[in-house]
Formats: sequence, structure tokens, C-alpha cells
Amino acid sequence: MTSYRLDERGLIDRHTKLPFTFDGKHMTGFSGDSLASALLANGQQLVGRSFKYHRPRGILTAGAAEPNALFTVGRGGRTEPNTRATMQELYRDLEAKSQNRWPSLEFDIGSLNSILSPFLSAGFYYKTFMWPSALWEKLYEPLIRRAAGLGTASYERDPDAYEKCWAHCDLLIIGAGPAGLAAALAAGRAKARVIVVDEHAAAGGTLLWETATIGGNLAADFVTQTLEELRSLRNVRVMTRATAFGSYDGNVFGVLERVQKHVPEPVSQKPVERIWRIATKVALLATGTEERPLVFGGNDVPGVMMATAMRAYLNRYGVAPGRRTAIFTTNDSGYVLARDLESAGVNLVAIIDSRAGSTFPYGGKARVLRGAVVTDARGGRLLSSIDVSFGRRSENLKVDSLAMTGGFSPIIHLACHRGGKPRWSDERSAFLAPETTRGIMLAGAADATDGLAGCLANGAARGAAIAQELGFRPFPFEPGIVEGDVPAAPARPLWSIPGVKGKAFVDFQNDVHRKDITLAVKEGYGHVEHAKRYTTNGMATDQGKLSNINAVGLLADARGVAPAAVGTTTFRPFYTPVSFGALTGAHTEGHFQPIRKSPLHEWAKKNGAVFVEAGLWYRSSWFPRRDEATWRQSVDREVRNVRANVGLCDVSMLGKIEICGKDAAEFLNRVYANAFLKLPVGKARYGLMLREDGMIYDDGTTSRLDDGRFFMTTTTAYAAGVMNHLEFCSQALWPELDVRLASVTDQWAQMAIAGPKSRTIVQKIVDEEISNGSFPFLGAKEVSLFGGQLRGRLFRISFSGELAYELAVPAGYGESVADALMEAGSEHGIQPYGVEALSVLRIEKGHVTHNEINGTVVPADLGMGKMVSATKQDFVGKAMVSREGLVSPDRLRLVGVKPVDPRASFRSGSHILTKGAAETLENDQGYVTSSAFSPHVGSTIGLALVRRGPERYGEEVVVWNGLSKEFTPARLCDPLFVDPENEKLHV
Amino acid sequence: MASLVPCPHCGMRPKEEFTIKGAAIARPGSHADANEWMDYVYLRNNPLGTYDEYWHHTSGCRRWLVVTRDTGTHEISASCDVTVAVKTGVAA
Amino acid sequence: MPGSKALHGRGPLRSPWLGNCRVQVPVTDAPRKRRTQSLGHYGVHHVQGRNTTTASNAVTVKYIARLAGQEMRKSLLQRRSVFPVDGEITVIQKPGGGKQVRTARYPAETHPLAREAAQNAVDPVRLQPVRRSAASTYKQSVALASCGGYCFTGDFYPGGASYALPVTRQRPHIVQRFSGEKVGGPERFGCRRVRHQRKIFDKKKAERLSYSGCFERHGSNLYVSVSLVQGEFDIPRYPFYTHATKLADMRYSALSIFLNGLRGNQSWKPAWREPQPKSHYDVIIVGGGGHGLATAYYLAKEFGVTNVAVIEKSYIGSGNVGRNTTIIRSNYLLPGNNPFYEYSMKLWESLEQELNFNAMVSQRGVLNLFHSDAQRDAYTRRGNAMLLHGVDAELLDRTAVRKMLPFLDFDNARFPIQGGLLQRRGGTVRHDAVAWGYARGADQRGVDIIQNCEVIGIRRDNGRVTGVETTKGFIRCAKLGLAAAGNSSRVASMAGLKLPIESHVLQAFVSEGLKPFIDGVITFGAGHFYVSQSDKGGLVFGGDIDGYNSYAQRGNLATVEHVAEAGKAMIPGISRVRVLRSWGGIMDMSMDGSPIIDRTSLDNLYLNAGWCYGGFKATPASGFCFAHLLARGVAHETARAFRFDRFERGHLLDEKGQGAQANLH
Amino acid sequence: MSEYRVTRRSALGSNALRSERICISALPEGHVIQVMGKEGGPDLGAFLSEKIGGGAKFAVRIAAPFQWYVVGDRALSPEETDTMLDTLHPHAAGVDQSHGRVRFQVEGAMVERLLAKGTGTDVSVEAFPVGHSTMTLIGHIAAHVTRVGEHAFEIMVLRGFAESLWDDCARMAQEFT
Repeated sequence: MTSYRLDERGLIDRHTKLPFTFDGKHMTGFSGDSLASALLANGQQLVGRSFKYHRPRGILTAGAAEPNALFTVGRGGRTEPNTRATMQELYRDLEAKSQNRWPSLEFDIGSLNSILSPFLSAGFYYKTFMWPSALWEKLYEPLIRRAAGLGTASYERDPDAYEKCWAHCDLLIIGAGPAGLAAALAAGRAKARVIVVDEHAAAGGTLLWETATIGGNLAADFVTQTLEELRSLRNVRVMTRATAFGSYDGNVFGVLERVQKHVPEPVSQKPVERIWRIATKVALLATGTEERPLVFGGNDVPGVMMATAMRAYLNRYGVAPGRRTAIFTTNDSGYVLARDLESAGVNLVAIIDSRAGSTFPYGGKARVLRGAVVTDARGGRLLSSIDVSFGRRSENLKVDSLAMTGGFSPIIHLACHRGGKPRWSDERSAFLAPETTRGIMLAGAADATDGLAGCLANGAARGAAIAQELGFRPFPFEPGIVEGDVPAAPARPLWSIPGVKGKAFVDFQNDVHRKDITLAVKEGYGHVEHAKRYTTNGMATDQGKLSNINAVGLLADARGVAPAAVGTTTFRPFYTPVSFGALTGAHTEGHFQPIRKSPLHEWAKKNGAVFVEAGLWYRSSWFPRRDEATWRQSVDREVRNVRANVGLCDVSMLGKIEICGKDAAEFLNRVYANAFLKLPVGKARYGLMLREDGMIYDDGTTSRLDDGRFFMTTTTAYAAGVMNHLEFCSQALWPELDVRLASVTDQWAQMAIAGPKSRTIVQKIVDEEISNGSFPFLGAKEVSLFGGQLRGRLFRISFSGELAYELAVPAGYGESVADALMEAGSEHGIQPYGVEALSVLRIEKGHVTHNEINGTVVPADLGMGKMVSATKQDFVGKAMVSREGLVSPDRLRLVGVKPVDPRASFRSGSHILTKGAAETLENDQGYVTSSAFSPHVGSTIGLALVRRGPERYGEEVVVWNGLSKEFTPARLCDPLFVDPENEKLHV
Repeated sequence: MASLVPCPHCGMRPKEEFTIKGAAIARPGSHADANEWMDYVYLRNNPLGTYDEYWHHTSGCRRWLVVTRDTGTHEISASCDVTVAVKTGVAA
Repeated sequence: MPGSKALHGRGPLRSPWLGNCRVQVPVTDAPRKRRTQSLGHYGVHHVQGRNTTTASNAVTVKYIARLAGQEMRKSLLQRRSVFPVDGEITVIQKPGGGKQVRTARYPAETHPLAREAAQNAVDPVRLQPVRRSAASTYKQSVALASCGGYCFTGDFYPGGASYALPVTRQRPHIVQRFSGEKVGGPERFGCRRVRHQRKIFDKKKAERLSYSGCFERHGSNLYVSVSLVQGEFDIPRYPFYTHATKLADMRYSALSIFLNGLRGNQSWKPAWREPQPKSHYDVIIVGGGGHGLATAYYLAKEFGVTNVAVIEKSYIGSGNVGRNTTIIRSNYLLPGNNPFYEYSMKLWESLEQELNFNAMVSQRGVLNLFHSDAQRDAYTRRGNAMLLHGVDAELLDRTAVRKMLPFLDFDNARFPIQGGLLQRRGGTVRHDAVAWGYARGADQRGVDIIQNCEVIGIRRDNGRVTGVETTKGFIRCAKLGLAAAGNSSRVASMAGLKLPIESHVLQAFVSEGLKPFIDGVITFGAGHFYVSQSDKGGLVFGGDIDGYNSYAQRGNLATVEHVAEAGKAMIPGISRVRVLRSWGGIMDMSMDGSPIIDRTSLDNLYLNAGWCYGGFKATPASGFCFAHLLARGVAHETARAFRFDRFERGHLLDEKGQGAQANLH
Repeated sequence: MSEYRVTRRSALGSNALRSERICISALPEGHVIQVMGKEGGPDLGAFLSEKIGGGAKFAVRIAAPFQWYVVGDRALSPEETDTMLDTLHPHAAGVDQSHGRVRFQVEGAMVERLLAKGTGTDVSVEAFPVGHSTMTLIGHIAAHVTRVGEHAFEIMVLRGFAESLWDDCARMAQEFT
């Protein structure tokens, strides 16, 4: 354990100590540390075990691409597996645990896999575990599942809040490094609406560890000044800890803001994470570059680190990587690190430069080996030495830390999320952003610009140009002279290092090594997508940020083609993983969907209703009384009471649509299958609405209030759909008709008053006379209530088959009117009833609901064939309803069904089999759509759709429910169980 | 598109405010034959490229729109009220 | 490199069972034609190479043979260092002996017989012919081989004509077909006796044929792959199976992994060839996805049609088979669908052994949650329909669900869970492996898989398809099968067809890797969400389609959020799990939510499309039934309802009852 | 039962949530008239404002093309409503939605930030000036939003959803209270 904290250097606050634990070990870091830097400062270089071979792993990067240092942070409902230590800010008492090791990080049994590695080659599992087949689920797979995976998630509920937010801007800048900040200033000063997002805790990007000066200022000071100015501009918003994770259509970017992931205890008023959907005119990707690892043996041994990461730890966090360091470089950037290491007093042993002809004027003390490569790194839990090969010679150097840099690839993910294909650049041996992606531009290093000065200038120019393009007056911005920068020219690629002996990793997290890639090619999986899927390269949590480019290079080598011909796998969201919580926002648990409440909700509540979810509504199911032990007792009572006395039911949730205009009648005539043109004013009519394919869509009653005004009711479930459909019909199909539609569902509280005594009660509050003569069945009219205090609408329609009314009153008065009805009816035995009783009542009358109208029935199936107008020229569904298959006599048609033994029962969803027939699907005769216990009949009754049903009344069948092993002998019958002549309706 | 849909009445709106019905094709007249109806109800051109689709601004102005969109790139090139589309023959 | 040579057809023929045969007779056109005729339905597999020394006319036929008799088994066991015998061995009495068929299951290593056999070398392994498929009219598999020495013998009955090869040592035996393989559906095989086939011994022809071959074991079947190369060539002077590594190349097993591992994994061979297209095929399948590859595989294996090409515009498996949520189930409601999906499930259950490719078929159960009485009724109806067809189904109540999955939201849910419909046999399969397994199996049977070859036109003549224009040139075919999933409409339009299909994008997602979190597949009933956990540890999940026509293979953030909301509503503990990646597939959404496997108005153009987002689970049956249709011209019994004209005639297969709006299914 | 006095229950009561930076308060359940003009007909905005909106500021809002809401804090008697609806004839059809729509007001310095948590509509004052109104989704609930001041919006929502949307807004406001 050789890494250590320097006494000075870095942007950390050495006065604020933050204690934390790692695998139970107590450690201390400083404010400003990342978890990774704090661990390194504590000499903790072994941080994890790899996925397959359980090899010891150390911190490789200082950013979002970290494949190794993934920890489980937090506890209980705040347990967060796979947290990247490099992105996690240190906070007081942070608890981090390493993953995928047992029993401990130091001694991991799983590391035996390393010995077996010859037999665990890429895709080995496709070739084995096939015998015997029964053992797969029982033995092999559970073992594999247990061995795989990274961290352990908690099943506990998350105590913290999340939310989502929209933002709109002219220019979204992603990345607040040199190019991003310069662009922000240029565009911000021009008064464009600018949003800058950066995934790190602090804006600045590479400037935070840059040793060059800008306009004579330290880079870090330049950042501070720039941010100050940006914050002073009202039209600019800078968001840190905000990762742009996806680019979507319409130039909308998904951004994850980590609001409270850096605090010990989140406050409840704020979300811990927030998703932003940012709609922007132009997005500027100033996302910088990703440094490429080099694929030599043991490149995963703790102590080996990306060169830029080493520089970041050194300069930003004041952490030295070890006591004896070497640098393996393919480009000039290695020398910059060398300079910084030496200035920090770190013992730099050697610079291994793969370029024989490198002429970098290095003035430091370390040995420089040109034209040399590291073939193997040695060591177990910590790097001990490296084998360096140069020319024909090789040498073993004792080092405890090694920086590697294989060059830099622009980070272009977001430019490719919308399907753009990256372009290969031979010059940079990297993929560059697609030529054109609408609304997206790149700046700085992401745009293949070299050097700090170049990036600043490029960013400023881009910002100004975009602002001008968008119609703003550009405002010049000169970043100042840069001194001390070493622009690293593009590296010559070094895909395959000759002479490698050990495992050379390409995808660190998924343990894909060089041989896996060549094996994939050998086995025919040489296409870049096949190789990815076969070897799992690039499928780790870093999504191939570090591995893809090397894999492409190695594939190209193995296939003997150019990397351009290999291409790359598709860049897809998310750039970095996003939590379910953030994506969910506030719509969780009880708030998953909004709640819709009836105006009679409180009335039902005070009458003791048990509620049930019905779509977004809560409906009253039944109204239990104290002496009732089961719901059935309550429902039976409610049903009996409706048939004997009177009941009151809340039907406010029915969809209600007002249809106005002089062509309203013609319109209805076209949307319903039955005739509506001649419906008289003051009358209601049951209507069947078909889909264009001839199936029934919805049903309901529609009343004519006056010549050009109708009031339609729909079922609760289809209310919204019917409204959309009617709007489609009026706007798209028949715009020539003068029709206007208004949804008035919420305007009216509607109650059904059903039962032989309903008239008496309703008459008590209705001012007008409503005798059978003056207001017969299917009457519909506006009424005055309570001596003119209120106006309502009264309909004499019945779902229960009893004498019944539906009364609609303005919603705000609903509860008061219902109270009045209860009071008026108390002497007549009025009781509230819920949807359960409503359902029993309607089944007894053979009335259908969406249990029967399930999208596959035509009117004739329900015995309503005659309703379909033969004379109307056109209506929705007319053309298709007469297709051969829909008029076949063999169709399932509505019947009633009753058990032979009244004590027996059956359930909806049971199937109907001919008595004595074998229990096969071929013999299936239909199914029970609705069933209930009917107090009136004294047994369970049901409605069923049965093949040739109405021809089979009286036939004994088996109601077959294999799921509950109930096979009930029953008889098919007329679905009208109560009052078959409908006499009660007309009293 | 589809993250944001331009409504000719309301401006750019998120996709979730809309309901999508499918191909914007004209309904056959009442005397059309079975083939025409089959075509209208069931058969679709389903091209890769420009496509006219019925979108309903359900949580907005509740107008039906004809949205002209590229099914390969998702880019919207036009969006107009269905009555305008019917008049100008876009959806015919 | 050795690899690239093989890939480009230089060097020795790479067909695995051709070993390192060197063909010495150059090919000319005239004799090829004649031979094609003489070999009937098998056609001639023209292997074209750049090097004339490797050009040949090779007939590739695959046989299934069966061990007969005790000594044969012993002999096989004795060679277990080369035969990965570790499972089930079927003992079949010799004909004329007893009539019993029995199966013994034991791991070879532990059974006393194995140890005994290892010490006693017994004389020749005798391979017995079996009839492959009782339903098949193609007498493809009535072949005979003996390999005690160095030769096979065999009978070919292609399309009625028969040829025999020289029998060297052993006389042929005809044995009965073992009934162990359950294919399911209405095509349940009984124990049938294969009729003794009439043999025509055409010595003159036979002597001109040479052959090579290898063994493959699939379950209780011993497969003999025979390649016949016309003309003279070197046959290895030793039994090919003494080359352990060579065998291991061809057969996948723990042993082959072990042996290859010892050799530094240098000897693995490509899983499939990369042939150039021939000028003509009996059948061309457009679409190298799961369905297309499975179709080709079953065409070759079950129906004896091997002169087949699968044409794929990108890489195989680049479509929906490589971008789904890997769920398999057969919990369908309608009688037109249910038997088909159950047939598919049966095929899944024996797939890996059949393909010798571990696709990780994992039957950890599929549970559909319900949250309302109406949903419970609908699931009751569906579950009962399943049971009536012999499909397993259980209706769990809330308590049972809670016991099984305590981590679901039972306490604060907006739509409380009331129960669920469970199919224990449902589960997941490693999706890519399905494409690869079928590809490898098809390739081994002579199917040409032609990647990076896009169909750009369909040439027609007089109401018939004559071939396809591709980016690699025009290819003639006798029959054309379209299995292009989301691109079906585009391909069909090249033949002037308009389909009842819209292409829609469906997104799917995977989370970061986690230690075991969810065992089976769970679907949410109060929103669009379904989830399972892959063997690698990622939660694989999805929701509803985005809703608009798209060919873009990518979706929108709104849908992502919608899915996540439902996910957290179902499993609150998922909140801090991070979603790693999202992707999109193009769904061929049909207008009633069910597929089409049927002929089209063009005589020899066949369509397999309209899978909506349920295509993955259907892969094996879809391939089988499409192959059935292509080979025989009539629909397979389980796919009879998938007719093209059902829309016109009103015989819709609408599981959801949503009607003619593609995005609602 | 003419002696029975009917009473009106308001959907949100007199709820209010007040803090320095944000304030949410229920508005009186007065009247809301949905006015549906003829497609392609004249803009009735000025006419409505004068004739039935009584010239009050923000009384007339655009609901959809050729549709308007006329809103006011005072509840109307059935007769007054009739008169109003009659006035519309023959220019437009009117539907009384006084009970079907519930209004509340959100105001304060953070009001734009609050609304941005719910709606994808750009609510910055440049894009959404005072007096502008639109129908949009706030979270999962559709609502009619009108800017009634630089830092004040009125939200009108279906009665059944009123409580739910109120709760959502209150949660969104938590950060600012």
C-alpha cells in the first residue's frame, strides 16, 4: 500500500477532515476528496475483484469510466450498489463496501477462477452445462447467477425523494471544461439562454488539474473567475453534478442531477436526484476525451492507472500514486505527467515511450526508454514490477505504480445516440462524431482539438458562432494566453503489444482479455457486434468507455482489416447508469398514478363505503354494516334492498359528453350502430358504438336535451377513449358536420336511484311531476330541485331492471343532494349500494359490461344484432361488421348459465365444456364472462359467451375451472334471470 | 420528434401529451367496396421515410393533427390540424 | 492467419465434417448438373472457392443414428475420451430381438458400465438408422452407417430415389424410432416402427462416392454427419474420431472446453461459414434473425431441404432476436395461438441438446400480476385455456404472491396486487445464443448464411418469384420466405404486397449487474413493465411500445420514464438500482396482434411476420412451422390460424381485443 | 323537500400553502363557461370578454382553437348561466363547467421552477407572457394554465383530479418552502 497524500497541492480542504469507512476499516479524507482519492490517500489501492476471475483490482480512472472501483454505498433503503468511487464525493461517515468477493477483498475464494481461466474462455458457457438438461435450473444456473453480478441491491423501500424537471434553452453545453466554459461565456455574453451541465462536483474539467496558466492565472483561478461571471448572467445556468445521459429526438437531452448524493443525510424537502429533460435549440458537446488503456499483461494489477487519472489525483487531490512510479506512454502527454510527478517529489523510475522516434524535450531525472513497451505488469494485490521490452532486450523494473496512456478518444456518445454513425479517423486512431447530427455540435477535445489553448479558442468560437446563428449579437471573448501547456499530438495506436505473457485486459470489469477477442474472431464472431455479445466486451457498467476502442483495434488486427472496416458498436443511452428512482421521479407508490375522486366520494365515505380502484377512480364497492362478517352478506343485502325497496348508487364516473351543434343528431347516427336521427327531445336511448372493424367499442345511453344538444354517457373505463374517438370522427372524418363536443364528466354528480320505491323518493326532491305517465321509461329531462334551488338532469333509465332514475346535479352539490335523498328515503328503506351489488343486479338482467364487450364481440353475439341499422347509409363499423367470420353461426354468443345444483358455484373466467367431452382446448365451447351469487335466483348465476349459445338453452354443460379444480355441472339458459318481460321497468 | 411534437395550436409539446392513432389515411366513402375497406382498416404502407400519422393532442388542445414524420430519423417535417389536412388533401 | 483463410474460402474446405479432405477433381458445369439430378432433393452443395484445388461438389447430409445393443453402448463409452458421453444413453434392442425400448440415464463417469467399458474395447460401433420425424414425408434419415472400420454405409432416399453406398463390414440394421423426443402439440410422436426401406444398390454410382463424417451426440441420439464429396480425394487413413481436438471443434461440451483449454484455445473453429451466395437455392429466407435462422435449420433438419440460403442485410441476430427481453412463455388465451406457443415452448425445452449450444433456456417461471377483479377474471380465463391445452398454469392469490415475491409493493401501492397467473415453465433464454445456435445448426446442415447482403428487389415473373436482387447480386430461388420482422413491410413491398402491419419501436433495458435479486419473470398488471434478471446479473426489463411508426431502433425518454415508474411501483427496492442501457427494436405490429405464417398472393412467396413484440418466444415454433409451410406447402397444425386472409374474412386473432390499431396490441 | 337547503362542497376547500418564495391557494369556485365556436369561425375573444366576461382581466382564456373559457370568481345562478349561454347564440355553443373545473393559483418567485417540474411547456415569461394560457400536462394530469402575473399562474383542472394535482404541486413546492 504505497499511495499516499501529499502535504500540499490540490483543491482539497486539508482543514476539514471527513471520517469514512471502507469494508469496515476507518479512514479519513478531506473535504473536496472523491471516495477514490480518499482511498488512495489512505494507501488503499486494492479496491475490488473482477467479475469472472476475481482478480484484485485497483482504481484505474478518476472519472465516469471507472470499471473497477465500484462499491456498495449506504445502508438499508439507501443501499446503493455499484457506485463508482471516482464519481462519489466523500462525505462524513460515508460507508463503502467492496463487492463481488467472498469472504473478503484480500482473500477471495472466487479468485480460484483465475486458475481455471483456460477453460473459462469467451462464450464457454454456450458450449457446456447442457447435460443433463434438468440440472441447468437446479445447479449450473444458480451457481452462475451467484458468481455473476456485482453489488447486492436492497429490497427495502427508498426513503428519499426524486423528481423530474423540464428546462428550455438556446444552447445546452455539456461539459464545463475549458471548451465548455469558453463557449458558455461567449454565448452567455451574447444573451443566449445557456445551460451548462457538468457531471463532476465542480466545474472546470481538466482545468482542475491543469498546471498551465491562462492569461497569467492559474487554471483553477480561471475556472473560478469564469464561473463567477457566468453566475452573474441571468440567462446562464451552470449545473454541476449533472450528467447528460442521453440525447433524444427533438434535441431533448436527459440530464441526471445528483442533488444530495454528496451529503451524509439528505433533507426530505429536496430530491436526492433529479432528472432534467432539457429541450435546446443547439447542444454543444464539450465532453473532452477518454484516455485509452494499453493492453499488456497484468494491466489490471492494482497500481496500474490511467495517466490522466494519475495526474488528476496528483494535482487535484494531492495524492501520490506510489513510491516508485513508471509511465508507459504512446504520446507526449506522458511527459507532462512526468513533470508533475517529479515536481511533487514522486520518485519516477522510468518513462517507457512506445515511439522509437520520440523527440520530446524531457528534462527530468527519470530514465526514458524509447521504442519500448511494457509487456507485463507483475504483482498480486499490488504492482511489484514491470517487464519492459525494448528492441531485443527486456528488463524488469521494480515499481509500485504505473501510469499508462494509449492516446485519447473524443467522447462522442451523445452525438451518436440518435442514430448517427461515428467516423473513423486514421489520424487520431479514434472515432469522431458523425458529420451532421441536427442540433448538435462539438467543441474542444471532443471535437478533436489539441491543447488547452486550442480548446479554449475553439470553445469560444463555437459559443459565439452558435449565438450568432440563433440571432444573438455575438460578444467577443478572448480567453487569454496559455502558457505551460503541452498539446499531445495524436498517439499512434498500439493495439497489440508483442511479447505479452500474462492476461492483457481489454474490458476490465467484464474480464475480457486479448485472447477472448481473438478467440471470438476464430470462432466466427468477428463482427464487432458479435464479438461484443460473445465476449461481453463493452457490456460492463462503463459501457465500453475504456474497452471499445482497444477491442476494435484488436478485432481489426485479428481480422486483418482496418479499424474503420470493423466499425464500432452502437452508442446508446445511457452515457452513465441512471437510477430507477430518478427516472421515476415523484410518481411513486401511492402517487404512481393520479387519483380521481367522485364528487360523491365523501358521501360514500361517510356511509361506510369500501373503495376499489376503477381506472384512476375510486369507486364504492359495497357498504358494510356492523353485523356483516363478509362482503357477500353486504352485497346480498344491497341487492335485495334494491329489488325490494330502493338503493342509491354513485355513477358519477360514467363518462359524460355533451354534443352540441345542428348536426349533432346526424353525427350520433354515424357514430352509433343503431339509429339516433329521430330520437325525440326528452328521450334517452341505449346506443351501441362499434369500432371500424365491426366489433363493439362501447355502449351507453344518450339523451336528447333539445334539438341540437345531446347528453351521452359512456362506460367508466372507456370514457376517455370515446371522447378521443368522437373528436376524431368530428374533426377528421366528418369536419363538414356542425358538431361540438364537451366532456362534462366532472361537471355532474350522478346517482342512480333504483328500486320499486325510487319514484316516491325522487319525487320528494324533484319539483316537476314524474309519474309514469308524465315521465315514462327512457324519459330524460332537465328538472328543478328543492323548490328551485338547483337544476339537475333526470333520466329514467335502469341498469338494475327495477324502476329507476339517474339524477345528475352540479358536482359541488352532489353530496348535499345525495344526503337529501338518503334522508328522503330513510322511511322507505333506502340504502347505498356499490359496484358489487350493481354488478349482481345487471347480471341478473343479462345486461352487458366490458366483461362481455371485450373487443372481440359484435352486436349479434350479444343478441343485439337487430340493433345494427340495415338502412343507415354509413356508420362506423358498418362495412366490416358483416364479414364472414363475424356473422358465422359458430361464434360465441351470450347466454346465461346456472349451476345444476344451486349450492354449487363457479367463477368468471371458467370455460364451458360440453357435458362428457374430453377436457381439451378443441372441445372448448366458450367461457363465463361474469358471475355472481344472485339472492333472487338463490344460486350463482353467470353470463357466458358460448358457441351457438342461444340455440343451446337448457343444455347441461360443465363449467370448467382447472385453476381452482372446480368443475361445475351447469345449464345454459336465457340471460334474463329476473323479470324476463321487463315489466318492472315500466311501472 | 416524439420527445417534442409541434402542435400547430400549442407549440412544442412533450410526446406524452399526445395519443397516436396511426396512418393518416382517408376513410372510404359509404359506397366503397370491400377491398377499399380492407385497405383502410387493415393494410398499411408502413414506409421507411416520410409518413403521415394521426396524433391527438389529448392533454392539450384536444385537436387531431396530421403529423408528417420520417420513420427512419423521427424528424417531423410538418404538423397541421386535421381539418386543414383534410382540406388540403394531406390526409386524403 | 488461419482464420481469415477459412473465412474467405481459401485453403482446405472448412466444413467441419469434411475434415481436411483435399479434393482433386476440378469442377465443371456439365457433370454438376447431372449429379444434381442424380442426387435428387438433397441438391448439390456447391462449394465455390477461389482456389481451384478446393472446388468441389459436395453433398452434405446429416444423419441421426442410434446406438443399438449393449456392446455398442459399451463401445461408445469406451471412447468417451472423444465422445462426450455424460448423459442419457438409450438402449435399443436389435431388430428381431426384443421389442422393448428403454432409456437409461446415468452420467458416464459414475456408471459401472462406463468403467467397465473403459477397460474392454469392444468391436465396431454400429450405427443404426432412424426415421427422424414421424410427420415427415421426406425419408431423409433412413440411413445406415457403420464405423467400426473406417467407412460408413448408408441409404439415401431422396425424393423416392435410393442409392446405397458400399457396405464394408457390417450389415445394416433397421431399428425403431425411439419415442423419447417429445415435440409436443398435435405432433406428438409415438413409438413407431420405421418401415424397412427398399434399397436400390447402385454399385456403379456408389463407388464413385467417397465420404467422410463425424459423430455428434444430441441427447439419446447419435448423429453421424456425412459429407459426400464427389470424386476422389484423400480419406484420412485413420478413424477421424481419434482426433480428439477435431471432434471437440465440432461438438461443444465440457470436455471439448477442457481439451481446448489445455491447448490454449487455439483449435476452435468458426461456428458457421461465411459462404458466397450460390446462383440458385431451393429456398431463400430473407432475414437472418431468430425466425429466419430457425426456419433454415428446421428446413434442413426436419424437412430435408438443405439447399437453402439465409440472407441477412447486417450481421445475423442484428434484429429483434438480439434486442429483446429474452422471455419465453406459452400463456396464451386463444385457441389459434395457444397450441402454437406451447409447441414453441416444447421446442425450447429440448433446444439446447438439439442444437448442442447452451442458449441458457431457463424455466424459472413467468408471473403475470393482476390488480383488479376484471384482470383476475381475464387471467382465470386465460389460465384455464392453458390448462385445457395441457399447458401449466396456476392462479396465485395475493398471499401466495407475497410469499413468493415478498419484495413487491404490497403495502403502499396505488393499485394493490391481488394475485397472479403463474406459468412455471416460462422463463428466459440467452437471446443471442438462439440466433447463434440455430445458425450453427443450419450451417452444419449445409445452409448458406449470407451476412451483409441486403435484399434490394424481388424479381417476379408471371405471378411467381424468380429470385432476389441483393447487394451481392441476383440469386435465384424456387421458393422465397420472408422473415424480416420489423422490415417485413419494406421487403414485401418489393414484391408489390401491402401488409396489415406497422413497424413500431419497442425499447428494452438492462440494469447494472446485481447479485441475484429477482428469480423469475414478473409482469406488472397496473402499468407497462416486465422484468427478469439475466445470468450475468443485470435486470432485463421493458414496457410498452413508444407508439409511433419507426424504423429507428431507438426510442424516447418519455417511454423510459414511463417504464421506470411502473417498475418502481411494482418493486420499491429497485429505486437505487441503476439502469445501464436502453435500446430499441422494430416490432412488426400486426393489426390484430397475432402473426402471419402463410402463403401470399404470389405463388412461391411465403410470409412470416406480424410478431408484434412476442416474436422471441415464438422463434422455434415459428421456424418449424414456416419450414413446414415452405417444404410442404401447407400450414403446420399449430399455425393454421395465422392466415393472411383472416383480416378480410373476419377470423381475427385478437388476444387483447383492441381491434385494428397496430399500436394498441 | 323544498325546506332542505342544498350546500355546495368545494373541491379544494380553502386550502393554501404559503411561503416566501412560493404560494399555492385555491380560488373561489365561481363560474367556468366553456365556449365552443364554429370551426373556422371568428375569434370570439373580444366579444366574450365584453359580453359575458364583463370585461374582467383574464376572464376569457383560449381553451383550444375556437374554444374559450370564460371564468369568474362569482358563482352564477341557473338563470344567470342561461342568460350567458343565450348570449352566445348563434356564435357559439356554451357549456357550463363551473363545477367540472377547479381553479387554484400558484405564485411566487419560484413559480416557474415549480411548474417546470410538471410541464414540458416552456413557462419562461418570454415564451409564456402574462395573459397567455394553454392546456398542458402537469405530471400526469392535464390542466389549463394561465399566466396571470409575472410570478403567478392560475391552474384549472378537472374536478376529479383537483386534489391529486394540488398534492402534486404541494410536493413540487416543498423545496421552496
